[in-house]
Formats: sequence, C-alpha cells, structure tokens
Amino acid sequence: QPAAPPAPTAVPAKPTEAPKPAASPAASPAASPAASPSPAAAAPAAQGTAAAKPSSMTEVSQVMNWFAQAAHGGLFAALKNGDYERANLKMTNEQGGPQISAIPLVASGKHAFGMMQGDQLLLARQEGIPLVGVFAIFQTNPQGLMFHMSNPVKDFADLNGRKVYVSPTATYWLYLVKKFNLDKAEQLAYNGQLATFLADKTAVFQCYVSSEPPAAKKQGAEVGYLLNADSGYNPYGNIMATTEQMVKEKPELVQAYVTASLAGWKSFADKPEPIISFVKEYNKDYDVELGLVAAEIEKPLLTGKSWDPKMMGLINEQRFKELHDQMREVGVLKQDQDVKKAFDARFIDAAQKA
Amino acid sequence: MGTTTRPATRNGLVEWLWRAAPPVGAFVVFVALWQVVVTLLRVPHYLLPTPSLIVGAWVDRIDILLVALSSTFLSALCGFGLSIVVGMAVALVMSQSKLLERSLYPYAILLQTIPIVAIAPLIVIWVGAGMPAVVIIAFLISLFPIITNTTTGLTSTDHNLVSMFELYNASWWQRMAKLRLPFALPYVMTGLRISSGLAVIGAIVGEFIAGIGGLRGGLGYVIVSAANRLEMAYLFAAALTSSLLGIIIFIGVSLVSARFLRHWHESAIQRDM
Amino acid sequence: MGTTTRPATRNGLVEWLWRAAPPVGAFVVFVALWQVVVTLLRVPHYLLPTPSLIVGAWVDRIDILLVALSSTFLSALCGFGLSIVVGMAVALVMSQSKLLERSLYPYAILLQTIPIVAIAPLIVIWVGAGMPAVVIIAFLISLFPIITNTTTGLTSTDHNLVSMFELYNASWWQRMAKLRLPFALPYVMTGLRISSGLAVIGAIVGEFIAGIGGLRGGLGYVIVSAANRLEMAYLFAAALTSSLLGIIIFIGVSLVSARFLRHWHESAIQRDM
Amino acid sequence: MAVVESPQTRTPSTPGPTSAPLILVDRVQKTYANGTVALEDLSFEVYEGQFVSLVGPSGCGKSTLLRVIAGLGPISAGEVLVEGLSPKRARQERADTAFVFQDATLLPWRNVLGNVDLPLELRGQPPRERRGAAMQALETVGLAEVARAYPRELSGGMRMRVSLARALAAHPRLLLMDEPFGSLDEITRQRLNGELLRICALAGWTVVFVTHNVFEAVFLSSRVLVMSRRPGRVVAEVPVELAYPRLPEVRTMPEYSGTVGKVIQLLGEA
Amino acid sequence: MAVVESPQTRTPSTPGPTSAPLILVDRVQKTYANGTVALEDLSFEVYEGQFVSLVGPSGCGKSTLLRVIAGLGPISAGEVLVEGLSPKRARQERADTAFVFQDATLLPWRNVLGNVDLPLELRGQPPRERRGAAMQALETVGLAEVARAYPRELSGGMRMRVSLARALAAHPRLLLMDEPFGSLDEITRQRLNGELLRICALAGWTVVFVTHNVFEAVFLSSRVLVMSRRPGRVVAEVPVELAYPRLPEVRTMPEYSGTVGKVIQLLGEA
Ligand SMILES: Nc1ncnc2c1ncn2[C@@H]1O[C@H](COP(=O)(O)OP(=O)(O)OP(=O)(O)O)[C@@H](O)[C@H]1O
Ligand SMILES: Nc1ncnc2c1ncn2[C@@H]1O[C@H](COP(=O)(O)OP(=O)(O)OP(=O)(O)O)[C@@H](O)[C@H]1O
Ligand SMILES: [Mg+2]
Ligand SMILES: [Mg+2]
Repeated sequence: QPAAPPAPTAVPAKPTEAPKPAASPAASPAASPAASPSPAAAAPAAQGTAAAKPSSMTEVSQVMNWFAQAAHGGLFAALKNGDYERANLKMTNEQGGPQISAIPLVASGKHAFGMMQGDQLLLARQEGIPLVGVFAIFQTNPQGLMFHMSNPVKDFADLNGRKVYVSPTATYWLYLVKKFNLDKAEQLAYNGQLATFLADKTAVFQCYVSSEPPAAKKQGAEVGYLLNADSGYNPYGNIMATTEQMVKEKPELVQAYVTASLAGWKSFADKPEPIISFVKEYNKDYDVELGLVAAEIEKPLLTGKSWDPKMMGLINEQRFKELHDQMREVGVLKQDQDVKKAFDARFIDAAQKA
Repeated sequence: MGTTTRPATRNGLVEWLWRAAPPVGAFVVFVALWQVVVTLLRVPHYLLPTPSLIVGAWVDRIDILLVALSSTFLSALCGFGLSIVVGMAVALVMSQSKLLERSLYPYAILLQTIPIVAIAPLIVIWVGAGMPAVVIIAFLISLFPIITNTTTGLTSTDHNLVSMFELYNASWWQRMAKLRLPFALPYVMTGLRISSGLAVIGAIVGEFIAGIGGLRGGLGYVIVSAANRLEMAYLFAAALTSSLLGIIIFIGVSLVSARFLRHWHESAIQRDM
Repeated sequence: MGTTTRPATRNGLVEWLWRAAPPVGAFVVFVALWQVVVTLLRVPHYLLPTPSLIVGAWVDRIDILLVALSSTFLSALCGFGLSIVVGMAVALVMSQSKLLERSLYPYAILLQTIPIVAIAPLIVIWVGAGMPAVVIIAFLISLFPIITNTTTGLTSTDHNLVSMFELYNASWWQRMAKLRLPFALPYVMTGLRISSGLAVIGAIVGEFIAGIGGLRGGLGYVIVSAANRLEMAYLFAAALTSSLLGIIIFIGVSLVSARFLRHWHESAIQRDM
Repeated sequence: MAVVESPQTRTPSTPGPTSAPLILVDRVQKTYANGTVALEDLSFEVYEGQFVSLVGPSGCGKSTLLRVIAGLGPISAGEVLVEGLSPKRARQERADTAFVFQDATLLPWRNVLGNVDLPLELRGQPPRERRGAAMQALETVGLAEVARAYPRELSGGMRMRVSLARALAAHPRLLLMDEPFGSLDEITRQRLNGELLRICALAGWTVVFVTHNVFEAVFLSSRVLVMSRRPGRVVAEVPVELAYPRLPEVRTMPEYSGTVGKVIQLLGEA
Repeated sequence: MAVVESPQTRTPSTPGPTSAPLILVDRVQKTYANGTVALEDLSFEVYEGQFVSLVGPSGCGKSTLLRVIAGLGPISAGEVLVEGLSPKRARQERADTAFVFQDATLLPWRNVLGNVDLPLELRGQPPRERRGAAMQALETVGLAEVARAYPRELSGGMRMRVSLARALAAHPRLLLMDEPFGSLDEITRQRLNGELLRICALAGWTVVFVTHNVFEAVFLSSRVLVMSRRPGRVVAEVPVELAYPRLPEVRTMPEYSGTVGKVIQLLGEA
C-alpha cells in the first residue's frame, strides 16, 4: 500500500476537546428510524461535535471508485495535509479500478469507507446490504453524455436515432429513455475504450464531464456534452458510505473521518495544484494537466452550480426521496424503502457547523 | 484369477444410469456443500449467494435468461466455428516446417495475449458493434488452443506411417487428410475442448465490451447489469448459465471426439487386457 | 540420389543466425507492412497507431512501462506456476478413471467459463486487492488448458507400456512418474504453451478487475489509464509489451519442452530418414 | 551328450511333476470385448525349472495365453494358478516374473541402458548395482556398445534384444517370452539360444516360450505344446528327449530332427 | 523340377543381366545424423524380374538399404539408381513400388480392409474396384474374415499379414519386403512363400527380400546377398541354382540344403 508521506505543511494537532465516550450510540438513525436525521435534529450532544475523534490512533481505510484522480482530491488533501492524522486516523486511501466495486468491500468490512453513486447506495440497500451514506462529494453529479460537435446533441430528446455507449442498465439511462421516449436510441456496451468514440463521429458516450471531454479535446476532438443532472436525474455523485454497524458502534470515528475529509475538500477546492501532484504519486500515470482541468470543472459541481464551501458534503432526505421516487418510477427499485436509513447527515452537519 | 468380465448384455438404460450416476451424485454433493457452507459460515449473500437463492433468481427471470442464453450461444458457436476453421488452417501452415512454425508463432501469441480492449475499437469500427464484434472476439479468444494443439498434433505423426505414405506417393492433401490430421485428432479434440469454453468466455467478454443493450445483449449484458444492480443471485444465475453453456458445448465436443477416437485411441478405448 | 546430408560441423553462430533469420525477417516485414498499410489507408492513429508512434510512446514512458511490466510479469509467473501445480494435480486425479473424469470435468469447465467479474468480489475480499487477487485470477484463467491437455496425455499412454509396468509391479507413483507423465509430456507441454499466454492475459485482466492503481499497478493499469486518456499509441505500447511478455514465457516453455522431448518425440526430432 | 533323459531331471533342485505345478492352466477361456474367443478350454501345467515352448498358428492365442499367465488381464472362464495363487497375486507377491513381449515395448525417452535397468529401478535397487546388472545383460545380447543410444536409433532386431536384456537383467524365476528371437539373424539367434539355456540352467528359471521356429522350440525346450487355431487349445504335447545341457551339436542329432518333424507335422494338422 | 536353371530365364519377358539393371546400388554410404555409419561402400544390382534376398546380422543395415532403394531418405555418398532414375523419382513417376516394412505400420483408425486398400485409394482408384483387390489380397494372406476388425484387435502375426496384403493389393512392379514372414508360424509361412512365388511369377514382379530365415531366402530367391555386420556391405553373393516354379518339394533337394548350408556358413563369417 502506498504510505501517505508526511505532509510537509502539517502543523501540530489543534488542541481539541477530549473525546467524550460515545455514551448513546443507539441514537443511530439506522437503529431508530424514529430519530429524524434532518439537519436541524441532528447531532445529539454525545457525539455531535465536529471534534469528536477516536481516543488513540486508529487504522482505517477508504476505497475510491477509480484510480486516484481530481474527483477524489479532497480525500487526498485530507491525507496529505494531515487532517486525518490529527483526527487520530491512520488513513489509507485505496484506489479503485475498472471493476472494483466499493460496495462489497465496505459491506464486508475490508474498508471502513467507500465511494459510490447515490443510486448505487439505494440499490445496495435494496439488496439488503446495510450501507449508510455519510457525506456526498458532488451535489451535482458529474456524469454526462458526450458527443462530437460535428454531430451535436441539442438536448436529451435529440438522442433518438443515435448510438449511445452506456454502461448496461445504468439507471440514469433508463430514466432518460423513459422521460424522453428514447426508444429509437441504440444502446451499446460502454467499455472504457474511447477510441471508438473518436472513430465514430456520430457516437454518444457516457462520461465524467470533468474527465473524458478534456482528454478528447487534448487529442484534437471537438466535443460537447450534456450533464445528466440537467435531465432532472441527479443522484449525489461519489457519496462516501460506511456500514450501519460502524455508525452505530464507532460514531466518533465516523465523525472524525467526515470532519477531516471536509477540511480536505475545502483545502482542495482552494488550491488543487499540490494535491494533484500528490495524487500522481498514487496514480503514476496521471496527467497533471488534465487533472487540473478536471478540478476546475468539478469545483462548481461539488456544491451544486457554484462553489460554496458551506454546502460541501451535505446530504439530505429530500434529495434521497426524489432519487428514490425516480428509481421506483423506472423500476430499478422494486419496492419502497425508507430512505432515511440510507444516510446519516449528522456527521457532515456537525462538521459544517464547526 | 477370479475376475471374470461383466456380461456385455446389460440393459441399456441401467447402463446409462450407471454411467450418469456418479457425476450427478457429485453435483448433488457439490450443491449441498455450497448451500451448507455458505449458510453456516454466514457468507453474505452479496458475496456468494446460496444455490437456493440462485435457483430462485433463475426461475424468476427464466424468460430473460433464456433469450440471453440463446444469443450468447449463437455468438459462441459462430466464434468457435471460426476458430476451428482458421485455427486448423494456421496449424496446417505452421506444421509444414519448423521454420514456418518459428516465424508464425509469435503472431499467434500476439493475437492471444493482446488485451481485447486494445483492439475492441478496431473491431467495432470494422465489423460493427453487437453480434459481429462479439463473434470476432469469441473467435480471437478461442483461437490459440486450436492452433497450438493442432500444430503439435500435426508434427507428431508417427515417422513410419509418414514413410509409408511417402512410399505410396501420397499427395500433400492425401498426407494431410488421411494421415496427419487423423493422427493429430486426439490433440485437435483436446484443443477443441479448451476452446469451447474459451468461446463462451469470449462471447461474454465480447458482450461486455462490444455488445449491444437490451435482450439481444446476451448473458454478458445480463451479467454486467446484474453486477451494476448488485443483484448477486441474478448475476450468479447468469454466470452459471454461461458455465452451463460451456459444459454443453464441451460435452458436444467430447461426444464427437469419442466418436472419432473410439476405435483406436488409447484415451477412448476400454482395454480388457 | 543426389541429395547428401549437410555437414554437421557448421559454425555455431552462423547456425544460430540461420535459425533466427526467418522469424526476424518475418517480423521486419510485418512491422513494415503495418506502417505502410496504416499510413496508406489513413487509418486514424486513435484506432491503430503506426509502429513508429508506438515505439515513440514506448520510449517516452519506458520507466513506467518497465515497472508495470515487471509487476505483471511477476503476477503472470506466479499464476502460471500455480496453475501448473494445481492443473497437473487435478489431471492426475481425473486420469485415474473415466468416472472421476466425468464427475470432475464439469467443475473445471465451471472454473474456466465462470465470468471473472462474478467472482472478483469474492477474490478481493478473501485474498485482498492487488497482487494476490491478480495472481489468483491469472491462475484461474490459465488453469484449464493444463488440466485438459494433461488429462488427455495421461490417458493416452501406450497400452503395451502400461502392461510392461504392471508386469514389473510398478507402484502407482512409479507408473505416474516414470511412464504416464513422461508419455504425456508432449500434451503437457502443449498445454503449458497455451497457458503461458493465458497467464499473461489473466494477470492483465486481474489488474483490470482487482489490481490497485498507482505504484505497483502493472500493464493492466497502464492500459486502462491510457484508454481513458485516449492515448492509443501508449495503449498499444503497453498492449504489445504484454504480448512480448507472453512470447517470452512461451519461448521459455518451448525451450523446456524441446529439452525434454528432443531425444524421442516426433515433434521435436529432425528425422534424416 | 545324446543320452535321452526325461526333462525334469535336468535341474536337480526341481521336484518334478509329482509335486504341485508352478503354473496350472485349467480349462481357461478368454473372450475379448469384441466377442472374439481367443482361448477355449485350454489346460496344461508347467513345473518349476521346466522350459516349455508354445507353437501354433498365427492368431491362435499364444500371446493372449502368456498375458493371462502373467496376470495382465482377466479370463472369462476356468482357472489359472501360479504357485497356487492367482497370477496377479503371484506376480505381485513374488516379484519374480519377467516378460519379453512380442513388441519391444521400450520407453522411447530412455536410452538403452535406462530401459534395461527399468525393472531393477522399479524394484528400488540402488543405481550402481542395477547399472552393473544391466550392462551385463546388454553384453549377453551383444549391445553393450549402444548402451547410450535411444530406441529410435536402433534396428528392429536390436530393439528386441534390448527388450530381451531387460528381462534377463530382471533375474526372474518365471520368464515368459513371446517370440523373442523372431527378428534376429540365424547366427545371433543360435548364440542367444545357447546363452539362454546356460543362464536358465544356472539360475533354475522356469520359461514359457512362444516361437514360430520349430527348430528353436525343440532345441530349447523340455516340452513343446502345440496349439490349435483360434480358439486356441493345446492339441498336442511333444516331450523333447534330449539331455541338457544342449550344445549346438544337438542340431545334428536324429532325435532332434525327428522331434522337429513331429512338431511340424502336428502343427500342420492343428 | 529339379533342373538347375539360371534365374533370369524364369520370366521370359525380362532381358537379364546384359541389359541395364532395374536397381543399381553403387558404392553407397549412409551415415545417420548421430554419426552411425549404417552402410559403407555397398554395391550390387538387381535385374528386372529377379527375386533377391538380403541376409545379414541384426543391425547391419538391411532395413536402411531397403529404405534407400525406396527413396525414403538421402544417402551420404555413392549412387542409387532405379530404372535409371533416382529412387524417389522412379517411385514417383512409375508409382509401382510397394514396401512391407519391418513393423506393420498400419493406420490404427482404419479397419483391416481400409488399411489394405490404402495404396489404391491414394492412387485414386474407385472404391468398388479397390475393395475387390483388397479383399483378394486379404484372402491370399488368410485374413478375409477379419476385414472389419481394427489393428488393435489383431495378433502380431495377423498385423504383419495385413501389411503384406496391403503391398500385394498395390500390385507393384518392385516389391521391397523387410522380414515380412518373421512373425508367422511355419505352416503359414510356407504357404505364403508359395503364394508369393506364384504371384511374382505371374506378374513378373521384382523383389528385394530381407529375411533372417536362410531356408526361406534360399527357397524364394534367385540370388542371396550376404551382408557384413555394420557398416553393411555385400560380402558374398550366392546364386540359387534351383528352377522356378519351386514347389514345396524343393526343400528336400540336396542343392537346396547345400545352398542353405553355404549361406549359413557365409553368414557366420560375415
Ligand atoms: N485386444 C483384442 N481385442 C479383440 N481381439 C483380440 C485382441 N487381441 C487379440 N485378439 C484376437 O485374439 C486372437 C489371439 O491373439 P494373440 O495375439 O493371442 O495371437 P497369437 O497366437 O499371439 O498370434 P501371433 O502368432 O500372430 O502373435 C486373435 O485372433 C486376435 O484377433
Ligand atoms: N534413425 C537412426 N539413427 C541412428 N542410427 C540408426 C537409425 N536407424 C538405424 N540406425 C543404425 O543403423 C544400423 C542399421 O540399422 P537397420 O535398421 O538398417 O538394421 P537391420 O539390418 O535392418 O537390422 P535388423 O535385422 O535388426 O532389422 C543399426 O546399427 C542402427 O543402430
Ligand atoms: Mg502373438
Ligand atoms: Mg531391419
């Protein structure tokens, strides 16, 4: 595992309150659905302070959804800047990959925290996998569909008659098909091979708007994209989740993690350059130039339409409910579920309050 | 001495049951063990579902699975057929001389080891996504064992028999068709056994990376979508269906092989002395 | 008659050059053709880069590629080694009786055809992501040809030789070690040739599926990240490096094979009459 | 030399027909899987120290019979006993049977020496010891100089001699030989006949010997069994009334030619 | 019957030694890849219609020589001509050579009939015709009833007879035979000797015949060539002064035994 090099800028740990013993962990929303996780009602006194942390250095790890990249910037910033260390977390940032799914890795306890899309979180819960989202990285999901400017796609309805390369049964695609009657769009398997896209000027490809379009531009292609979120389907992007058990048994650890991560994200949004170089130490093949471009595109998406540090990481019931209803509508969710169990906003709310 | 040979006049059905019983028994034990171990060890179902869950998923979606199966079956079979033809042709060329063999093998290995994702765009652009690309990928993945085994087989011909054919002035074709190829059959058939499974894998990989959406996307599509939806029981139902497909093609090849070899090859005959 | 045998006292170096020339020549022609065809047909570089572009990319990133190569090489070799050991052991068991063969083959096929994505989470959870998982996947993918070929080989033993061993009261181990296994060697070696390439593919697929990015992520990692950034020349540089790895392991296996078979097997000896 | 002796007196250590036979073949039938009846109602016995030859038409079941005696396959009816045991158990418990098969059955990946010392290796004898025995056997058959050659580099007759050397090196008590000298020239054959007799007398081996050469059969054996065409039975038994040791001059004696003529005649009638 | 004739008169159509020989072997040397010198400075010739036997010690190069005459491999020095051409060209252009190899060399995946009609099939003869010829040849060797059996179901001698039938069915003009009767019983062997002579006389075949059985060599041949031990050379040539056709009674004639004795003596000296 790549050991996090000591952050040169690290300052001695802030004096913090001694952590209070987690006296009433039973207040976990998963355990007691009655407890409203709405921001206002969050943060019971026992664990609701942003400064809560494990009493001694604890080894934890989090797993990303891809090789280290700008979209993980805050998590690497927290590592590099020493935020995790100060929170008594000996953090390992584990990179993901094409076929690595964080869900079983977190569910089985291999990693404490894992990165997934909001809709994946609800799917996991439908399958009885007890995961709980603790903060979201993107308020506006950066997934999109890119196309060649020579064959532009004006809006989603315009996809009819086009070859669209998307991951099989991606929920957003089912939503788009249903909402815009895309029965004449030809769906093909997305395989990560963008050469197909370059070669076929009529093709439409799924993408992260911060990642593939700039790469294609760098290769000389004139591309544009539609942001899926604009269709009305906007699950949280890259939500960080842990297990119900973790929330219940070690809330102070979760709190420490969320607080430190939030600090990382704020720092990254402020000044991405050093972090991008740090990311390259993990992802050796990373293109720093593209990374900086990505960071710039992503910055407003983190908090919606424009960068607002106070919005960073927030999750709420209304967004989940909306997502839930959309997923029900396209039949991906087979029955209603209690979305309140799918997330626990207290930690990020407390962190933001601090 | 004591041992006397069994009467050869056993009832055909009983005989068949006798032959089928051990594999079936092994299967029952296997499934039971799986169910018990997974249940006892509390392996979470999203990691490894129990057989009962898988069967449930299978029954639930039998309609989709059968359509997907037939589509994958077709692609696998076409790819397999192509690799038989091409693989044997290449082996025929390579077996002509050590020199040709040494010169051509590297390209065969190149085709075998080149990651399919690298050439997927080429394939998709040239033959189009969907079934044609899937067939090509199944073909590429299942080609090499046929080349290798057939080449070894064709170069293993008994030297005395070669002399005999030469003596009777057999033409190149006669030598191939009536001597080298039949002699190589045990090798060829072993190659086909390996390739049959690879063709199925190839079809599924093809469906992953060059397939089309929806029902005609085959088992590969079903597997990826089940994985995306975290429906592990369904995923295993599809994955095991693909294995079943592999087993069926394998059995087909084995029957053909037994048919060809039963009169003469050690591996296919039952010696009574 | 006319034809007389060549003097056997040819200079060793000249001899070696003579043997190496045709493959090298073929390679030069191949590369030249590739360059010319791609240039003439104006195949866009993002579909199929020219050799010169690939070499350029290779030279540019040689440091990363070499690290990736060594990591993939290690995983492939470990996976290959594992499948040799396990594959031969399984084949040994299966060759004991038709019954065992029929009972066990389905599970071997199951392991061969089950899509790795279905069991990848299991593997990652059990042995951890990174090299252990990659080795396991390389092992799973390269296992089957060794099982199949060795089983056929072990059941093909000349019946007269079996009688002879029985007559001299050879133990089970002696029969295996001194008769069946040597007799099966041509089959085993052919199986190893197939598996060597599959182990490389397996390592790369493993790196796709369960590798870690960054520091020690082998060629699979490089290929994915190159594909993501649309750097096709770089992608091909990595892909061809993996093929090169396959070719190197293949040559190693072939040398071992020639060493074992040169005295006796038709495929390895040069007949002068 | 020319004194007519009964065969069982040749080796004083053997008790002769009054004791239990070493090999008892009793109304044996052998039917192959394809329905071919190779042996039917075949009976005879061999006593310890005897040299018994089998002659009979091609395809009459001689090789089948030897394999049955060696315990290399099941029979369909009747009984075969070797030292009172089933042939297989006798072979396994005594480890003292050798067999020169009709084909050379050499391991192609071992050189001549490696092939000859195989039986000793299988018995677990130490390498040095068995190399010595193997080289000695090779010298007996006149192949010491090709000890390092591989079978494919040998002529047909040389391969058969390697096979013969392998059986000799095994130092069996029961030696089954299926046309061991069929592909040897007259000179070599006669020399080896002499050698074989010498060794057998020395070691007290019991030999069942299949040959098509009636002269050879008579020269070597104490009894010649004549088999019928398939399905094979023993239709006649010709005792050879010539004393051991038999020197080459035996071939010029009238008893010798007489017995040969008798066997040929019986063969013609079989 | 017993009139001594010179062999070349037996088939009136053959011109005899004054014309060019059918086979000319001139100072041939054959060295195998491993350095073994199998033949050295070997010369002889065979005229059309002759029946020439080769005898010699095991491993002296008889099989090698036959293969050289058949054009199945290169020689290291000297010259071999068949009908004035290189053996390979002669064989390819005339398509009239048959070879009974020392081993049966049957195709295990073909039944007996399929093996016998192989040469005819390779020549492109229509199935019906070649089946007839094959069945006839099988009848000659006494195997018509196992026409549908596979080689593994046959005894060693039966396999050799199948191989013989294959050569007979091919109706060659030049027949090369390498110990074809070595694994046959005396009765079958004598019957087949007679058959072979009958067919050869009828069809005017030229035969080069390797055998270890000196009686057989003398009975069949017009000339017996005696080879030395390896490296093989022709050390003696014994003309057989017995008239064709040779009936079994020839074996009782003094000329016959005399010639046999002479050959055996030469063999012993070789
Ligand atoms: N594996 C087999 N399956 C069926 N029939 C067989 C098999 N082996 C031998 N036979 C038949 O059994 C009979 C006896 O065969 P065997 O080999 O014992 O003869 P043999 O006396 O040794 O003949 P030869 O002198 O030619 O060697 C033959 O007719 C043969 O066709
Ligand atoms: N492929 C080979 N490589 C090397 N040496 C060989 C090869 N074949 C034969 N020899 C050698 O050449 C010599 C002649 O062999 P050949 O088979 O011609 O003998 P032969 O006269 O037919 O003997 P036999 O009567 O035993 O059949 C032998 O000493 C043999 O060892
Ligand atoms: Mg026999
Ligand atoms: Mg020979």
